[in-house]
Amino acid sequence: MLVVRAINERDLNGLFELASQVGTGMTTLKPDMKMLGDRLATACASFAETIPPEERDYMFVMEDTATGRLAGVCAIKGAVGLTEPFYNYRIGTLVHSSRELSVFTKMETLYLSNDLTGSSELCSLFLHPDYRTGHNGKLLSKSRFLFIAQFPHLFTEKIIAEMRGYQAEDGSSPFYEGLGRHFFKMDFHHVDDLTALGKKSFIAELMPRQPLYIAYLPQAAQDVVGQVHKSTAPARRLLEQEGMHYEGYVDIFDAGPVLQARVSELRAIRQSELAVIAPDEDIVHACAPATTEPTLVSNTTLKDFRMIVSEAVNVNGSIDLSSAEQQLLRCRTGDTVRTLPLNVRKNNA
Amino acid sequence: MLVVRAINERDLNGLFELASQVGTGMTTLKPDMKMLGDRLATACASFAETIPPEERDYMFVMEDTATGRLAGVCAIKGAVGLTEPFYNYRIGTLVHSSRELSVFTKMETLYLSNDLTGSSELCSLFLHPDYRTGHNGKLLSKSRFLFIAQFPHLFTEKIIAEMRGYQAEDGSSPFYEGLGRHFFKMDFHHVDDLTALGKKSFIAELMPRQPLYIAYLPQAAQDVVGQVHKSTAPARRLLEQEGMHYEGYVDIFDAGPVLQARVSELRAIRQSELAVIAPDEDIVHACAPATTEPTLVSNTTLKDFRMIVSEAVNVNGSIDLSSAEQQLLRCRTGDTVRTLPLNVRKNNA
Amino acid sequence: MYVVRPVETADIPALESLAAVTMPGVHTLPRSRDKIELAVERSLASFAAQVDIPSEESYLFVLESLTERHPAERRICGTAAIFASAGSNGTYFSFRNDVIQQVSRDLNICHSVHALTLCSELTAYSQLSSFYADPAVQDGPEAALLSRSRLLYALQQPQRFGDRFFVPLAGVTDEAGESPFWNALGRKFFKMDFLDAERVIGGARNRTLIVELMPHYPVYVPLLPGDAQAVMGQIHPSGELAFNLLTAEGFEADEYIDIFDGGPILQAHKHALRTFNSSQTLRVRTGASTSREGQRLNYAISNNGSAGFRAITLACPDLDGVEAVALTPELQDLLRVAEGDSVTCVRI
Amino acid sequence: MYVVRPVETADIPALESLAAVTMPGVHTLPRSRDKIELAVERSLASFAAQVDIPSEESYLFVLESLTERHPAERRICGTAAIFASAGSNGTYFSFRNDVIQQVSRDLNICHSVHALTLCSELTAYSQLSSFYADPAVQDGPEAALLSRSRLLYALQQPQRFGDRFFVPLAGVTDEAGESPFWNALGRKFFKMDFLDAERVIGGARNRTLIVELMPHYPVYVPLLPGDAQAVMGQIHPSGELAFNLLTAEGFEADEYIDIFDGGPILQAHKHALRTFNSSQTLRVRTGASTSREGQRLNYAISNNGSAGFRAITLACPDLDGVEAVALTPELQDLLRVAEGDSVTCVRI
Repeated sequence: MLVVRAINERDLNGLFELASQVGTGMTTLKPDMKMLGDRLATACASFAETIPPEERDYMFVMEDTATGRLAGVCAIKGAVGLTEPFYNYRIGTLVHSSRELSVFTKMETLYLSNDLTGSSELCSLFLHPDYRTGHNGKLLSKSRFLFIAQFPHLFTEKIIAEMRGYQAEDGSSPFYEGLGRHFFKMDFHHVDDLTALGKKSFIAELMPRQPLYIAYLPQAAQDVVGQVHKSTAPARRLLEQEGMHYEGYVDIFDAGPVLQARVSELRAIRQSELAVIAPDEDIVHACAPATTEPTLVSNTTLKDFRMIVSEAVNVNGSIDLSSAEQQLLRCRTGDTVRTLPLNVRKNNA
Repeated sequence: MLVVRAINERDLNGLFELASQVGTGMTTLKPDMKMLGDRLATACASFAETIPPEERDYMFVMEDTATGRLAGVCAIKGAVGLTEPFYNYRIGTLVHSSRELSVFTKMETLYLSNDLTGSSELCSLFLHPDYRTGHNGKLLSKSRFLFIAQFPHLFTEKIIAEMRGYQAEDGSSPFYEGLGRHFFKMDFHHVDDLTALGKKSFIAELMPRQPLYIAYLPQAAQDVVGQVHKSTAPARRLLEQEGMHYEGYVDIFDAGPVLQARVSELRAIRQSELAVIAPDEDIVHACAPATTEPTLVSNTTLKDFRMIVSEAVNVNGSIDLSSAEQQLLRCRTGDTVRTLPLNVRKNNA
Repeated sequence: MYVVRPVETADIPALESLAAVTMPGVHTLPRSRDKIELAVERSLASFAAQVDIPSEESYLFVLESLTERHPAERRICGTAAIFASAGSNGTYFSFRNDVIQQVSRDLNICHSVHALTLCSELTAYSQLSSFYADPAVQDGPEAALLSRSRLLYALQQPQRFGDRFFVPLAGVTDEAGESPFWNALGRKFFKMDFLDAERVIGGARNRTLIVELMPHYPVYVPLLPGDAQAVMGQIHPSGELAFNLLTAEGFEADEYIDIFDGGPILQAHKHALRTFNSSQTLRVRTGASTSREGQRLNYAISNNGSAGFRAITLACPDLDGVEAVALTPELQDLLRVAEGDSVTCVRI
Repeated sequence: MYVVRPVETADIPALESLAAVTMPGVHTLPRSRDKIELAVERSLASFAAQVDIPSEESYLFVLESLTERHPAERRICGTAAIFASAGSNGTYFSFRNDVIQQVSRDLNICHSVHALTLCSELTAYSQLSSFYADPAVQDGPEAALLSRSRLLYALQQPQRFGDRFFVPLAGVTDEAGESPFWNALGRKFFKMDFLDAERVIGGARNRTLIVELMPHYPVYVPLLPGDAQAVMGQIHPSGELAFNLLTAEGFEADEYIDIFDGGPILQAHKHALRTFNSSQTLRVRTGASTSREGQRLNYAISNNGSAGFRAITLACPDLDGVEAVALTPELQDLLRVAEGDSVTCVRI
């Protein structure tokens, strides 16, 4: 069975094995023992609350309890951009209008910004290919929202996620070719590697500072602004279902979109509910819906936060979890858990 | 009894009387027969759908059915900024950081923008002082959200409302004194009057084009960025309860905040429900909550849209409206209405 | 023999025939009779005006060829104008060619990026314009005389002009009148063809609609298409003579270009111009300077008087260090000077 | 008698005592023995270098007073330096003083707003600096000679310098070393006192941290507090002499100011400088030019040779139109020239 849980000191080797599977395109999860060790230490300190909230980096792993193998990883950073500048392009609108000539031109404009400084960030999501079935992807991605819903005070008002931008078949980025290359005079992948080394802010020294009309860019670059990499489309959809939106911020290199949300408007905040673990008595059973939806269930402990997908349902504040499930969550009857339907309810409007 | 309804051709005199009560500070509702007549004609054409959605201006009046007197008015514009530029300042963040000196400076910056071009706008809310009691203010303000919930396809993805900015006791605007005056060299109230004449965009020709650090402004100006006029605070709260947020856009003259929301995230869209008018049978009554909350109820007709506040409750898709209420809504038993609890439900998290 | 003098009403027919032969698409001379008349009237009024502060004056000069044997046979074979104050009634807009240094210490990268910034810095400069020289005189010193006579006049009448001068030269367009620079930039904001835009704006660079429509933020040159970059600061072939004469005078290109076609705008402080920093004031003595032996140099000579500006060319020995210049009675007549009067001389 | 010459190693102690008397807070001379030695070494190497493209060279000149009766009694009473290329190894940052025209047709409003834009335009200009003249010579032609000798050298060695020159002059600070301009601007980004900032940056204007910390968008001047606006482009009292000499030379203020203290940066194209556009090359003849009667004018005279740059002042009749300048054997010795050699002369 699979459980998503707070990472702990014993996970370093498993994390390294996982990182070795990641390949290119994910700058925050490289198979580098030193980097991973540092990050793990920060994550453990985060769950132990021994460092300030804005420095925290909550990492979660998905464990296959049958084998003890780590099947996936994901993380939430307490705040970005507080030690080195966090850059994005923000897309704005400028209108050029002359009544005399009856010309009205609405232009989209790129502003180099640090607007997202201080936001909490969802990042480092990776699911091992062997486990890409069933609800696993959803469990892993959405587990973070349940954590946020349980501990909203740990996060800033705004939560973001950077999505990998569009790339052509040959791995090149049309946006980079149309813009960044003129200022960096090096390959996209070289830039990407530098980013991986944490040098993103220094590269940004070379970016043009003044607002840019998107119309100046080649059509191929214009077309991919805010477009995700083909392989990232499912991840984007999952986040959008949870209430995150593309609000016009994109990556300065590949123009991949940043999804963002107010924490208070996340589906998990609005729809998750607490429940007490209780045996399945008749009355509860009777009131339960006929067809059940899979439910995300977590315990409510920061230090050893754990989540599963269950077929059990929260009925009027009670939930009947099997003893195996209780064990996965390190809970027992009478404990309080948090529940959230795994899938989005359709609005009745 | 009070009903909020789509304005119609016979309301011009009543509208003029209402506008005569408005006083200064509301640029879109002046007691000018020509201006009001033009606006009324546009509003009627909007409800009749004889002009394109982006040109529409849906005006609603609150009528005291006992006297036929108009007690209030409010409106929704289909789209702003499509005939002349719609300017705001957007507040962004720039980080200036030098590792060498260990200096990390986060600065707020004003960008002159037309970002909100094309948004739908809530505007022209005015309730006659005689009627400022009970639920009247809520009914009038929130009626627009119910209209949007019923006809979301008529609106753009983004809805905004400009709030009057902070003024000192003497009516001066600290923000204007700290910024605009240097570029306009005229009084705030003169600028305000020009705005009333629809000359806002031309005044904007004089605004500085380049991004401005807020730190350059005098402290008194910095302090009021995004702050509403004292008398506007209740209106702001109402809109915020409905899901609108201040997202960093402010007026270029007085720095009053713009509240905005995605239409899909408005409370009215998420929580309003349809119901069929049905007599109060025992079964319905039995399932109704013991204490009732006032409910906004509207008909579902664009051309003669009408809303009231009722004590009746939508129970499993049925609602028992009195015949007086049905008459106010121009409905009868078996018709479908839309309901929304007048007050915001607290989240159970 | 040639003389440069202020335009007169009698020149209007001659100007009209000149305008007929100038190239299409290049804004040098007014075309229609009406506009020519207007320009001549404005010039007459400007020369006649008492000026304290340069304003809307516009001075038009003509180059006249004189046949020594038949003094009545005169022909206008060139024009040149100078506006006292560019953008009067508003602002003269141009693109300033900024260089932005891009430096990254970590990556050890340092390079420069060009950017075009809409600016109003040339406002109130004096503006040279409408230079046209008949093909017959384009290779001789007369073309240089014509171009420079405006500055000689400015040297004598400093109160009529600014301390700085500029000259916009037509940029590159193709046979169809398309401008690659316009297509990459102005078209995106104006949504119309280059020639249409020039027509609606009347060739002006001081209109409010420029503020309304042109970009307010710098345009990074590397983002422009190659053909637009290639023509930035490049002159239309018809402007080559003017360009060469002006750079020889001391004007500098590179700093500003035209906002519409990207053509070069040459500019200089008057101190940097040879007419201002290398001219001499000499006394006139009667003599045939052309009879002497030895190397002869070409000079532009103008009167200094108020009796009507006149300028001629003179080939004579080096005037460096001399106190007087020898002029034949005919040339003295042309310049409206007499022995003992002072004249301004500068090498061509 | 005074002579300006390149600094020599033997001058180090004299420079040290000069440094001790210059005003605190004003960056003219290096202070410490170490830094003085470094500056002298760098100057010696620069004068000795074969230069094709101006780079990191820095030339330091001294004004030496000589007692005619006791030639051994020499005293250093001034310094002046010139850097070949400002911001070498990076970028020289300054604020450009832009004027933005604000026009509203509807409201019939047209006024101009000043804005300061961080720019790198002065990069690769040649930079004059380190001007200091002993109070004893401040009112005489020697101070002018000292300032100008750098340009005389540049005139002779154009390959060592740019075509444009600038001079930053210290801006206004109060007794406590506070700069109103810094307090309004730099402090908001650097979060430290003016003197601390100058200390950490070592007086430089070419450091990456300037890009990192200073504002990237123009600063609208009307938004600055009154005291900051009041000192923009104003000189520290200690810079008055240098300012007067430089503006007389043809340098212009107003276009650029210092990014830290708002002091003026004077700049000019060499063509606009009197040393370049009004100097004469004359032959030396032996004579006592000072013995003649009549009006005498002050000239700066420098040798043209490679035998070590020397420049002196000379009061003599107008040299306009003459072919030779009369110099006593003593002066010829000072200049290291002989009869028949050419020297460069320019009026002070």
